[in-house]
Order: sequence, then structure tokens, then C-alpha cells
Amino acid sequence: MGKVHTLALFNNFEEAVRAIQELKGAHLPGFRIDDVVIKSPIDHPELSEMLGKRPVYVQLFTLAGAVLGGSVGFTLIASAQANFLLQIRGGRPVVPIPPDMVLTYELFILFGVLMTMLGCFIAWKLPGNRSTLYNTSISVDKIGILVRADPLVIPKINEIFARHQPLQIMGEHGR
Amino acid sequence: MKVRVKNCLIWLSIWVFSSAAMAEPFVQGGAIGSQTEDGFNALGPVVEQPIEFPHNTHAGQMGINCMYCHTYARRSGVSGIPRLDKCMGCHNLIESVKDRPRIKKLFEYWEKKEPIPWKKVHDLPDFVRFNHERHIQRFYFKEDRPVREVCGYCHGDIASMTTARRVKALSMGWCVSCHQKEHLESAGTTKTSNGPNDCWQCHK
Amino acid sequence: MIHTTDESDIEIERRFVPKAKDINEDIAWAQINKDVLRSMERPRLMYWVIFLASLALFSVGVYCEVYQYRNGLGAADLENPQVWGLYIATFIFWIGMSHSGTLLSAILHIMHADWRKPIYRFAEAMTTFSLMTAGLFVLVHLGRVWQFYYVVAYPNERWTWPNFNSPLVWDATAIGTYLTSSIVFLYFGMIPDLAICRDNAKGFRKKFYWFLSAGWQGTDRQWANFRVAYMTLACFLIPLAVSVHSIVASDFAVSQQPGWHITSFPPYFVAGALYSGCAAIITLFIILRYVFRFEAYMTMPILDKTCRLTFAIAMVWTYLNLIEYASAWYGNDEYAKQALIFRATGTYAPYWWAMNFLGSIVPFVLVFKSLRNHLPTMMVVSLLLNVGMWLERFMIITPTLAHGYYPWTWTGDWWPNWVQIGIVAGSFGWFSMLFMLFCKIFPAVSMYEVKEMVYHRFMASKARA
Amino acid sequence: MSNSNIDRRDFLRVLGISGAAATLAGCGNTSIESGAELVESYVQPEDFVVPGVGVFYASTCTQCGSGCGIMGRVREGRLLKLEGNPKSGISGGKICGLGQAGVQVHYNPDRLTTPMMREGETLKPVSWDKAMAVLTARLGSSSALSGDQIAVLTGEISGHQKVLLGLLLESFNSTNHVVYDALSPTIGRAACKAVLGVEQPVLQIDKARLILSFGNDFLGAGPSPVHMAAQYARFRKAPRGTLIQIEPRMTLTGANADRWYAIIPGTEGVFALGLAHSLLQHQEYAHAVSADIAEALKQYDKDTVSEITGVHADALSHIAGMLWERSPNLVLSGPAAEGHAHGFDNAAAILLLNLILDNRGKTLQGQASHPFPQLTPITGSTGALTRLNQAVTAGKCQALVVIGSNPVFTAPTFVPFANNLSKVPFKVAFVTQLDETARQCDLVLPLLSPMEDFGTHVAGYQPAGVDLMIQQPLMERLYPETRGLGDILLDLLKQRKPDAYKAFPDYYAYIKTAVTKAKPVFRTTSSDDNFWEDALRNGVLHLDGPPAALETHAAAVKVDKPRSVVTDVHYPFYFVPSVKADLRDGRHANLPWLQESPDPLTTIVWDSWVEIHPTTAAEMQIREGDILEVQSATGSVMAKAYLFPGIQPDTVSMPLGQGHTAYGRYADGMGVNTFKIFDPVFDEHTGELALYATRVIIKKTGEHANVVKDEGPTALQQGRKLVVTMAADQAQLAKEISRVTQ
Amino acid sequence: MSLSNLIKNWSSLRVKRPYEDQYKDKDYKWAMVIDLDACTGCNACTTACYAENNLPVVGREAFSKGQAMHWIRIERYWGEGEEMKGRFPDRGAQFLPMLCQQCESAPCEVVCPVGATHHTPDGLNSQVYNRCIGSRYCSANCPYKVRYFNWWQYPERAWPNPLELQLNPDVTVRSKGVMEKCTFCVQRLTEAKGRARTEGRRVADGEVVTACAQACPTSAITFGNLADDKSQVARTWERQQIKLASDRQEKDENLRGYRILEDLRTYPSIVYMERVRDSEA
Repeated sequence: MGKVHTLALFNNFEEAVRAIQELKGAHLPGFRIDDVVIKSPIDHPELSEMLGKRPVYVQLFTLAGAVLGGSVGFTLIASAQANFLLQIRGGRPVVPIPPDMVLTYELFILFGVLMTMLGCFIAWKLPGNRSTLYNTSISVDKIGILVRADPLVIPKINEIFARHQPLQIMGEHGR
Repeated sequence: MKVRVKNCLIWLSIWVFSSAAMAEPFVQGGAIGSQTEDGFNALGPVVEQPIEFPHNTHAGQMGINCMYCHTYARRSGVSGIPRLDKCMGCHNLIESVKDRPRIKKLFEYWEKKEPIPWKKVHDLPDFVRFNHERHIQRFYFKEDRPVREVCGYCHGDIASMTTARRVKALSMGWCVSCHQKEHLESAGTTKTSNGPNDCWQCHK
Repeated sequence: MIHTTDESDIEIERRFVPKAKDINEDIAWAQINKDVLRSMERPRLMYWVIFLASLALFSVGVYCEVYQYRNGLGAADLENPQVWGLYIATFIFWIGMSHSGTLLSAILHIMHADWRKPIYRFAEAMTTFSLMTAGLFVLVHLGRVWQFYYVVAYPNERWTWPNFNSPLVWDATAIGTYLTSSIVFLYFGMIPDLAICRDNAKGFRKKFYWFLSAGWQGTDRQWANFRVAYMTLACFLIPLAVSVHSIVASDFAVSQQPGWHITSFPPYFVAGALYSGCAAIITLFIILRYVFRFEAYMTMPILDKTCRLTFAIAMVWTYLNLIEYASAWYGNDEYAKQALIFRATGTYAPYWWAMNFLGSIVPFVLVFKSLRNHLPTMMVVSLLLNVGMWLERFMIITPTLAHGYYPWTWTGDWWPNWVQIGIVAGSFGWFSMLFMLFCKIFPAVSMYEVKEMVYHRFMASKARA
Repeated sequence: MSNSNIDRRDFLRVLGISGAAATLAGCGNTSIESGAELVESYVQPEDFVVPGVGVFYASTCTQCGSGCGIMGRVREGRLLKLEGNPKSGISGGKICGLGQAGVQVHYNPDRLTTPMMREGETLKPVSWDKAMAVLTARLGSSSALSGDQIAVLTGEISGHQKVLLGLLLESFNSTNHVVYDALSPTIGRAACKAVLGVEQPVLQIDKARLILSFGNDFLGAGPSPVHMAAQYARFRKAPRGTLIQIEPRMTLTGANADRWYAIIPGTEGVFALGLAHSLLQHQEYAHAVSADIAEALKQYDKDTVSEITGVHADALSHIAGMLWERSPNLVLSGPAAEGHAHGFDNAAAILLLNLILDNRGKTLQGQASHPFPQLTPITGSTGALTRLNQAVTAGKCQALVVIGSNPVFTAPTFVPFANNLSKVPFKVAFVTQLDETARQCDLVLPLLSPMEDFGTHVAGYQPAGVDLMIQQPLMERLYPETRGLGDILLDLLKQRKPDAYKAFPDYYAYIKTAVTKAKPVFRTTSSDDNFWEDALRNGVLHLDGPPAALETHAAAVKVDKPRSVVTDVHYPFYFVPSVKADLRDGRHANLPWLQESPDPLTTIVWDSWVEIHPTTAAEMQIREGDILEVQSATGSVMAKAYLFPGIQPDTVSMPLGQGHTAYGRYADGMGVNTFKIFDPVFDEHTGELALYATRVIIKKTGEHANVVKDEGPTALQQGRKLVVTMAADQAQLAKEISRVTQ
Repeated sequence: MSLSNLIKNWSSLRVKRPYEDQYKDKDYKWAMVIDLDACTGCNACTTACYAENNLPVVGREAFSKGQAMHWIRIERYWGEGEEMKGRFPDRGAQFLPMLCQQCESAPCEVVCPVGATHHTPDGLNSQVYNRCIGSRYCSANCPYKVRYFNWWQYPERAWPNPLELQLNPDVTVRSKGVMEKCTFCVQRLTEAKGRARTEGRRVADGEVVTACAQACPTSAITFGNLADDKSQVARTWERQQIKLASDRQEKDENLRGYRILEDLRTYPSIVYMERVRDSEA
């Protein structure tokens, strides 16, 4: 692979946006927009158009969890009720539907929630290693643009960054 | 965005296996792992008795029917310990072993007309009612199974022990595991039924 | 501009500012971080006072519980048929309190009401801790608390299962689900903030926040997944919260007793839950604002909005409350009618009238804008509302048990004794102790969301300009 | 239910149980254990002794004098529960609460387990040898006491214990057997004797179509409540009999009446004579009494009677009409009518109605004559205690033996028996548990409980034929340091007359010999041993016998000018003590089951209370739970008020039997002793203490306490269909299925 | 094999009870008839129950707090309406022995979280002490309020030595925190059933009765097997036109049998016979 990262920090969100637009327009060899990662203190959904299609699969996990939780939950509860020792209570059927639906409903939600969290963690590639290119000021108010590219084009990228008043440009091996 | 398939698989397989492990007892009943034939083996402590009674001699070598001595088992909830005069009935006549220390002890109790303070080995909790009579009547008399098998299912192979020692868990799940099985109603028929599944049958 | 409680300021606001801003959009983002992180540092004296008072109260509860545990529940002067006393009443109260967080956070999140942002974090924490407190009451009221695990459906050597027909099992499941989900929701919404903490902490705390922040770096992919997941969680939490309190209501509505067997109980309980939760948010809002000097974030306009919401819910509750009376009154069930009359005229009548007054009349204070912006008044009113809501729960449990189907076993003058009162008081100590601890370990105001709020408002005002 | 057919004494000796006494089922052991407990193990038990299987042994209940046959369930050597013995004609397989509680006499934690001897102010435990030495020194062979110098004070006693006591006294040339019963039926019995010629007629309740009862609580604390209850059950089946009760305070029987009337206490006789007058208007009764009585009865017109008795005049003619309509019927007098200065006259007047209505032989019969009169009980009286008290005061009594009687507790204040006891140089008490009297004695010997001892009993009330009830041990003695009364008496007798009793090693041998000797009477051909074993197995020896004929002495009825009850300005309230069926005179107050068994009418437990009519209470502004002081001329007690509608408004009522000070943990400090406020009023005819003639004044103390009762804040059904009542003419009882047959 | 059981027996697991002839082919359905006209309120049944079932004597203090443990209690009512207008209770008191009604559709059974109370095949409403965790929900939901909770550790205080020797070894001594109630003397029933089973027959009528029925001096309490057509209880139910699975009996007016709070659809197993009073008296 041999690709390396570079990170530029911007004070101004508009400058950062312009930097990305310039990167897109620069037609650098081996550069794809997917290689650009924006690190920001708040969510910027407005950037999604510019960054191209970056799909989110969390919903699939949610769906799987909820359906599994509901159906398996009902089966388990009903079969536990049909267990040898389970007795008739209060004249109700041994496997009563309304109470089981209540419990199924709860399990549906519980596993939906748990799987959503799990799916999100998977999407975040946990427990994989994080990029070391990070600056604590990102969590305050700065915008970071992380680009993964061929080492040869890194200087060119940095040049583009430099045109947009970056606070700092960081490479993978020291500054 | 690329979902890392490997990560995904790891998480999902953990999920599926743990769910399956959780589900097994739901489907089968009981605790994880208790399904196996010997899932309930649990050796109890050694209980020191006033006289080290050799079951292996009586039931093992001589092959005496358990209920010859434990005579209450077929007509009472408790099987009971043999009464002292029962022991004496035979041992008064067996001259050959009269000088053995255990027999001497027996005679001492008899002389004093004092009951032997046997200790309970198979002691269920006080809220449990186990009825020997019903089990013996069903499996020994009606189903005509060998006495060692009938008694041994709960008490283990007593004929190989000296003083008795608990070998089964005697836990509720163990009782239930047998009650839910279909047993022949009596010898010579194919009709089966299982044990009662009513809580009050055993709990008092 | 930082809003203060000065009378003159209120005056000025009303006269000259046509619409007060929820938050000052000029506030520097670094300042936000600084203000919130400051609240997690070495506490003020006031913090210690509140914390130690809570601890003392909690110890009283623990003492009473130990006493009750040793002697049996007779020590709490419970009797046949007054079998539940304050325990279940307070249990419902705490479950009700837990609904505030969900309401503010999840519903308002889905509706993109961004004024929730500075206050939803502590509301969610309140949810979690009230649930934990409510869970304690489930244990406290058990005769054999050491056997509580019989309720849990897990494979065991007895081969037995709990009774899935029982509303208490639904309760256990629902509360377990709700507690899990609300912790997930609280934690999930906190991840970007935990990253901030991680970036600012040292030593052991850094490790702690490092672990909890789950590698958060604020990348666009993380944000995108976060956004979807958080929205999904919010969507799950709303029906869950409704179901939890409906199930608690089912404990009573499913049963047969007069005064309990009422169709409108589930919505009535949900409304009551939201109501008491909102009132509690007002209380905690005022306390946090004062203790942690969050005047810049927990602003008066936000309080104003919360109060208006509370009033709306109060009216919903009042309506459902009247429906309950009306259905007993016009219904054909003589037993229920007798139970209602007993509530209004019997031993516990003063409390019944007090509950109706506090729950339905006192909220009209919230109609007046000047009073809504007066913190001491709001503090008193919110506490009164909560007292009213606690009384509501008391009035559900005690009179019905005192006046059931069977006249021979009616009780004339049953009152809780010191053990019960001590344990109830201890639960408040336990709750506020947990809450105070939370505020020192986790950011009580969501930093990233306040930034978003400030950012969006700034952009909007720029666009307007 | 296998009954024993072996020698009971041998059985107990050879059983040799281990482990049984130590285990307490259900308590503690909650997990699988090994070696922690002992197995029940026997040496040489009988074949029917099977561990885990309960065996029933027949015996006789000694809780009251009814002589009900009981069965004790015994398992692993422990007595567990008592049931009625179906072979007993008296109990018919049923048992009352009081009888059930017999096991608690036996297992009472406050039982006396060793002999006690006075050392200065206190009683100290001593060995049996020492105790017997002291006893024989005073009452043994060397004793010089004779005649009135020695007295034996007992409660109602029958059977061979009574015989042995008599023989012991005889050896002192004494007949000083004082039988004291604080709730004595003496007056009523005297009236019966005078009018009907027998002291205790047999009541054929089930045969009556109408029962008119003047304060007779035959379902509660009557002479044979279990038997009467069974009779009552039959009485209520088709054709259903009607019960009318007239009394100042509602008793349990009154609570079951079809119609209940409140009457001013002491005026029952007037009402009865009013009824008699009314009845004589009918032709068929016109000649039932002599002309002069009929003439005298004319003074008892219904308005006069109504004014005196406080019962509405219409009620009188209505009842008279019903009595006339429904025959055979039965008119009963009870303690509430008899316990007055003119109690005898009241009872006689009431019995007169039976004569007029010709109930003799139909619903009233005489008892069959008993073949062993020496075994029949002596009826106790308070007069007996008064006479003993005089003897003691005069210093005549040198030695006093107290058995089954607690006069220190039950004697009213004007019989200062407790203070006089110190004048007796030697007082010995035979008890199972220390009570107030035993604590004042010099020597106290612990007896076997009735569940551990042999005995024979004859009931005072023999419903059909005659029974000799056998009492046998139901389990091995709990305490080695206790002995049977019979054994002690026999020991003393052996000292006094060694020759006569040397054939009997112990009381068991004595009783066995005595019972088998009676074999010819029972016309059986079985061997002596079989006869004895059968007696033990059945618990009863029954002999059919024709009921004795009743006589008619209408002249015994005194028909004076109608007298109204004099009111007392200082003590405006009539005081009616209520006798609880289970506490009786207080001797059972030490039994926790009975203390916790609610009083049927008020549902109050563990306490004394003052019953007062709600209207009276409203006038005096008394609420339930207000502590009232009830003061009579002789004393006062304080108790909580209970508003009770079933009481005559000028009357207050308090239960007897509570207020013990030294009778064990379950009795002490519970309620107050109402025996101590009785006025010294005596029946003019018999001289017996009139229990229902006390007048009191009620004062509010201003204090208040919750009444400990089972009843909730309401005693109404609040529209629920809980107890539904059907009019008798609607119910088709004859079509119902019933095990109770005529 | 719970899952296969579920699939195999789905339809039988979905049956609602009670239904007509539910016990027709069964061996046992224990039931009771209490004749209120015969009941005199003497409390013999209560004491018999204390003796048979190891009920603790709670003492004055606890009793005053409403913590009494009588499984069968005698209630005393003073009449309603007209009867109460007079100065005195002219028709006597109204006694009602109230014990667990062993409802066929018992409200208590549904709500127990751990299933400590359930319905036995004999139609009893059971209570398994060692399973009970003491949530007291059953008691709160019982319309008759006949469930009693162990508020104190009675084994330590109710039977000072040697009173404990009286305890029935067939009945558990309940510790604190456990709910208890009338069991219809199930220990007797189990013993009788076992004996009958060994002898290959059904328990005969009158062979086993509860302690209260056995003691009752007026035989007001009849206990028996409703599944046995010839038993006295079954015949009385039949004659009184009481149907087990009906919540509103259509019966002749002059029949005395009724069940208490039947309209709550609890389907009690105890039929009470109306008290009779002679209105002419």
C-alpha cells in the first residue's frame, strides 16, 4: 500500500470547506475523495454532498437485532412456558399471548438497542487502532482534514492546505 | 464505507454462540450442561456413622434385598432405618462374626435398649416431601424393575459402599429430569406416563 | 450576555427584548469546553453540602433497611391488607421521574427542538438514576430479598421459570430493558463529550475517558454513524418509555382491585410520569444552574420553555385524572365507586384533595410568565408538583388496599411508620448522591451539542442578517 | 386411622426413639444436607409404628367436664393434634377449639417441670424425693390430721381420681372434699331438681321444633358444647327448628337465634311467668298447673311483664303463640337467668313452662342412671369455697390439698381466700403449671399433663346411656420430673394403708384392675386383657340405659307478686359477665391458641373489654377503645370500651377469665380479672353466689387505646353478597343433601 | 423438551379455564360446602387449623396491627339495611367462615412473579413457600384477602420450647417474608391420594377431610371431591345448581347455595349455603 496520512487543522470551517473543494479539483494522482476524512468538534451533515457517498449500515444491525430479539424472545418465552413444570395459573392458557407480546415487545426493543450500539461500534471499526493523526484542539473548536494519499502527492496536498490558512499541518512521522 | 467483514463476523459469532448457549436450556429445560446423563452427579461428604455398616457385605456379597431391612420404604413416605431388633434377629444367630468390633457395638446398643443414632445421609430440605412408598410401588412392584436399579437411581450403587454416601445432587432439576420422562405404567404394558408435575406434589 | 436572576433583568427582558435568546450565539466554543469541564473539577462548598446531606439521608435509609431486613417486614408496620405501604408508591414515583430524560432528550431530539441541548444530559442522567432508585424499591419491598433472582428468567438447576403472566415480570423485563437502553442512550450521546474529557484529562482519568470515548476522533464517518445510531436509539426509547410506565400501570390495571382495574391507567401513568419528570427537571435545572454556575447554558428562556411544556403535560394529566374519576363515577362498578368515595371522604381524604390541588391547580402558576422566570418561585412550584405527584402514587396504593372488595379486611387508620419513611427518605439521598457523583465524573451539559446549537443559531442569524 | 391394640405403657417403654424429639420440621434446614440430622431409629417398636405415618390413639378430653372422646395423632413419638373420637357418643368425632388446645397444656412452655417448695417468700425447685418426703411427713402414715383438719380443694373431678381422693380423705376420717367451680351451675341444677326431680335433664335439642332459651348458652360455654352443637345442627335441618333467645347480653347461642330479645337482667322469671299466664289461656294447657298457681299467674299480664322486663308486650304474646303452635318445644334457663338473688325462682319459673307445654319425655329426659355412682362428678359450687374459707379463717384447716382449682384468681373480693391461705400451715398444690394459687402454697408437685396420664372420666352430662371415658397417654412424658396425680395419691394411700394397696404397683395397675373389674356391667365375654385393650382402643366404655323419668313439681315454682328489679342510683348499670367458651373461668388463659382465637361476637383477642350498647355509648360520648373504669361496690377494673349492639342498653358486659398475674407468659397481663368486682349477692334458695347480679358505674378515664380485634372498621357487608339470609319458609331444607341425619 | 412440547401441544396449551366439565374425566377436584345455617361461629375450625397447619400465634402486638395468621377466620356481620334499623340485632349475628376460596381462575395465581402460587391438577390454588419471594402481589390482588404474610420470623418466636414439638412434620414452618394461605390441608390430601393410588383406587368420599371440616362440631363444613359424582359435595353442588365454570348461576330461587363475589369471575371452589332465619319468630 504505502499510503501515508497528513492532517491539517483549520480555525475556520469555511476555509476547510474550500480546502476540500480545491483538493477535489486538483486531480491529484491516486487521490480519491474517499481518502479525505474530516475531523470536527460538531456534526456537519452539510458536508456529505461534497464528500461523496459514504453509506451508513447501522440500521441493518438495528433491524436484525430487533427482529431477532422479538422472534427468538417469543419462542424462548413460549417454550419456557410449555416446560414440564410450568403450571396453569389463574385459568389463563399456559401459553398466553398478551403477556408474551408484552415481553416480546420489550425484547424487541432491548435487542434493537443493543445491536444498534454494536453496529455503530463495528462501523467505527472497534476495537481497531485509531489514526495517530489527531489534535486535541479538534475536540474544542478546530476542523481537521485528514488525507490518506501516496507519499509522493503529500507535499502537493500540504501545499493546497497551506493556501487556506491552516493552523497546523501534521504528517505521519512528526511534524 | 467498507464494513470490516472480519470484525463483523467476530461480533456476530460471539452473539450467536452466546444466544445459542442461552437458548439451549430454554428449549431443553434446566441449567446449561445439566442435560447430560451424569449432569447431576454430586458426591456428598463422608458421613461418620456410629457403626460402620457394611452395605457391601449385606447388599453386595449376600445380595439381600434393600427392603428386607429398609422395610418401611414400601409403605411409608420415609424408608426408615431398620429397627434394632431386626439387626439382632439375624446377628443373634450368626455366631461366626459375634466377636467383630462392629457387631460388638451392635450388641452393646441392644443390651442398653438404646437406638443407634444413625445420621441422615440423604437429607432433603424440610420443605420437600419425597415419598418412598410411591416410587417403590410404581417401579419395584408395578413395573417390576430390579430393586438395586430402583433404589440405586437416587442412592447410587449402595452395594459397593460400606456406609452410604450421597452420589446424586438431589436437586430439584434432577427430580424433574426424571419426572418428565415417560415411564412404563406397569410391567407388560406399553402404556407410559410421567411423574406428577404439580409443585404441591413434592413441596409442602 | 449572561442572564441572572435579578428582578431588573427580568423587567428589561420583558419590556425591551421581544424574544429572549435561548443561548447567546456569540459564546466561544473554547469557553463552552472550559465552563463545562470546570464543573467537573474540584467542587464548590455547596456541592459538598448537598453531597454530604444526600449521603446522610442515604445512611438513614440503609439503617432502616437493615433493621427491616433483620426483623422482617413487620418492622415496617405493614399488615394485611396494607401489604405495600410506601414502597410501591415510591417505586412508581421514581419510575415516573425517569420519564423526563426520555421525553426531553428523545422526543425533542426527533423533533429537532434544539433548546433541549443544554439540559438533556442531566435529564438523561436523572432517568438512569431514578430507574436505579426505583429498582431498589423492588428489592426493598420483597419479603425475601435474598431470593430476588427467582424473578429472573435464567436457566437454573431447579428447572423453573418465573411466571411470565405476572405484570411484575413484565416490570422486571421492562425496567431492565429501559435501564439498559437509557444507559446506552446516555452513554452514546456522551461519547463526543467523553472525547473532550479524554483530551483534557490526565492520569487515571485520561485512561478512563479514553476507554469510554471508544476512539472518538470526530471524523465524518463517526459522525454519520453516530447521527443515525443516536436517532435510532431515540426512536426506540420513546415507545420503550411509554411501554415501561404502561406496564407499571398494568401492575394495577391488570389486577382486580377496585380503584386499580381501570382502562385509562396506562396513559394516566405515562402522563403522570412525564409530569413528575418535567417538574423534577425544573428542580434540578435550578439547582445545577446555581451549583455549577451554568447560567450561560441553562438560560431562563430554556427554563421558560420547560415550564410551558410542564404546564401542558399537567393539563394532560389533569384531564386523565378526571377521566379516571368520571369513569368510576358514571360506571356501573359499585366497588370502584365506593373506592373513589373512600378516597375523597375517608381516612386519606386530606391527601387526596392535596394531591388534586397540587397536581391540577398549582401548575397554573406556570401560566404567568413573570413567575416562570422567577427562580425561587419555580423551585417551590416544581417541588410542590413533585409532592403532588408522590401523593398521587400514595393515593393509588393505600386507599385501594384499605378499601378493597372485602369489607371485613378494610383498614381504618393505617399509616406508615418510621422505617418506611426512613427508607423513602433514603431513596432521595441515594438518588441525589448518584446524581452529584455523575456531575463530577461526566459533563452535565452536553458540550458538543451546545456547540452545535450555538453554531446553527449563529448561521441562522447570519443568514437572516 | 389404626388404633392401638397393645399395652400402651409397654409401647411407650420399648419405643426408644432417637432423633425425633430433636427435629423441628420445616425450620432451618433449607438445603441438601448430609450427616446433619439423625434418622428416627427404634429399638423394638410394634409393627404398626411406621416412621412417617401418623397413628391415632383414643383418649378423653379433660379441658372441661363434658368428657368428649378424643383421638391424638402421634407420629415419631410426638403428639401432633387432637381430633374428636367418632366412637364417643358425646363428641361424635367432633372437637371444639378448647379441646384442640389440649395439646398446648401438654406442650406449654410454662409447664412446671420439677417439684417446688416454699423457702421464705419464694418457691424453690427441689427433688422428688425431698418433695415426697415433705408430703408424706404431713400426709403420710405418721400424719395425725383427721376430720376437718385436712381439706382437698378441687375443681370438677370424676372417675378414679375422685375415688382415690375420697379414699385418701377417708383414711383421715374426713369427707372434706371441697369442689369449687367459679362458674357453678348449682342454682339451675337445684331448680331442675325441685321442678323436674333431676339435677341435670337431658336436652333433646334436635327433637324440638322451637327452643326458647333464657340466657342458656348451650352452644358456647354450656355443659357439653360439642354434643349440643351436633344436636343443634340436626335441629336446624328439616323440619327446621326455631330458636328464640331472651337474655341481657347476646351469647354465642343468642347470636344464632332466629329471634333475639334483650331483657333487663334478672327479670327472666317474670317473663317466663308472663308466658305461662299467656299459655294458660289455651284450653289444652289450662289444667297443667294447679288453680292457685293459675290464679297467681293472673298478675302477670303482658303489660306488667313488659314494663318490668323491658321486652315489648307484643313479643310476649307472639312467643306464647309460637310455643303453642310448635310442639314439641323446649324452654331452657341459663346462667344469665339463674345468677340472681331470686335466680332459683327464675329458673323454676322457666322450667314451669316446660311442664305446661308438656315437654317431659319429648324434649326433656332424665339421664340414665350410672352403674358406677362413685365415679360420677361432683358439681362444684362457690358455696363450697365460702365454707372452706370460713374453716380456714377459723384456723380449723391444718392441711390443704389444691388440685385443678385456682381460687386465688377466681374468688371474689369478699371471699378473701388468698389472704386466709397463710393461716393454713401446710398447703400443697398439684398442678401442671404454676398459677396464682399454687404460688401461695408450700409445696407444689408437677403433674403429668392429661396427654401423658391414665385416667377415667364420667361426664356430668350424659346425653344417651352412660359412658365411662378412658384417658390414656398419647406420648411419653416430656419431663422426667413429673408424675401422675393418681400415682401420688396411690403413694400416699400406701403410706396410710399399706395392706390395702400393695397389689397395685402404680396407678396404671390400679385403674386397669378397677376397669376390668367392671367388665360384668358391660356384659361382654371377652377376656380381661381384651376388654382392657378394647377400652383403650375405643377410649370409651358405653352402656345403653333407659332415660330416667322426670317428675313434675309445679308447686316448687314461687309465683309472687311481679317484682321489678330495684335500680341503684350509685351503680346504675347492670353488670353481666360473659363466659367465653374457651377461656371459661380463666383456667385456659395460658393457652396461646385460645388467646388468639377471637371472641366470636366481638372478635377481640388477648384482652378484656367492656361491651356497651351503642346508644348508651352515644349518650355518654364513649367511642370504641375509650378506656372505661367499671366500678362496683367491691372493686373496679379498667378496660377498653367496645360498642356492642347485642346488649340491653342499661347493661354492660365484660368477659371472665382474663387478668392473670402469675399464670405463664400467655396469660399474664392480658386484660383484667372481672371476678374481683362481683357484688356479694347470693341466691336466696341455694346460697350460691349470684354472678349476674352485680351493679356497676362506668367512668371514662379519658384514655384511649386501640381494641385488638379481627373486625375491621366496618361490621357491615357494604352491599356485598357475603352472608345471605333466606326466610325459613322459602328454603327447601328437606330436599338438601346432608350427612347429618335425624 | 420444552420446544417440542410447545409445538406438539400448542392447542392444549392455549386452553382457557375453567370450562364446563373440566374435571369430568379427572380423578380429583377438591371442593367445599359451608352451611351458614349450621355454622355457629364457635371458632373450633380456626383452632383446628392452627393445630394442623403450624400457624403461628402472633401475639397481641402483631394482632393489633392486623398481622394475624388465621387461614380460616370467622367473620361476624350485623346484617344490612332493615335489620340494622332496630336497636338490637334481632336476628342474631351473621357468621361467615372465610378461607381461601381455591378459585378456579384465581387472581393471585396470575400475578405472582415467580409462580409460587399456581393451580394444581386437583383444582387447588397452591402456595409453594420456598419459591415465594414475598412480593405480596397475590395478597394485594386477592378479592377475599385470605392470604397471610409472614411479617416476622415466627419460627423463632411463636413456638418456644417445647411447643415446637407439636408442629406437624408434614407442613413447612414458614419463615419471615413468605406468603401463606389455606391449602385445603393438602398434606392430608396428598397422603390419602398416595394411599389410594397404591391400592389402585380413587380416594373415597369422607376418607379425607380438612382439619376445619373434621373439627366442626355442627358439621357445617363439608369437604370432598367434586370430580366424584357420588360425593356429598358433588351432589350438593348439583342439587344447589352451582356450576363451577359459571360466573352467574341460574338457579331456583329457593336454593341456598351461592359463591362469594362470584361476579368477579374467580370461580371459587367453596359454595356457601345461605343462612336461614325464621321470619315468623
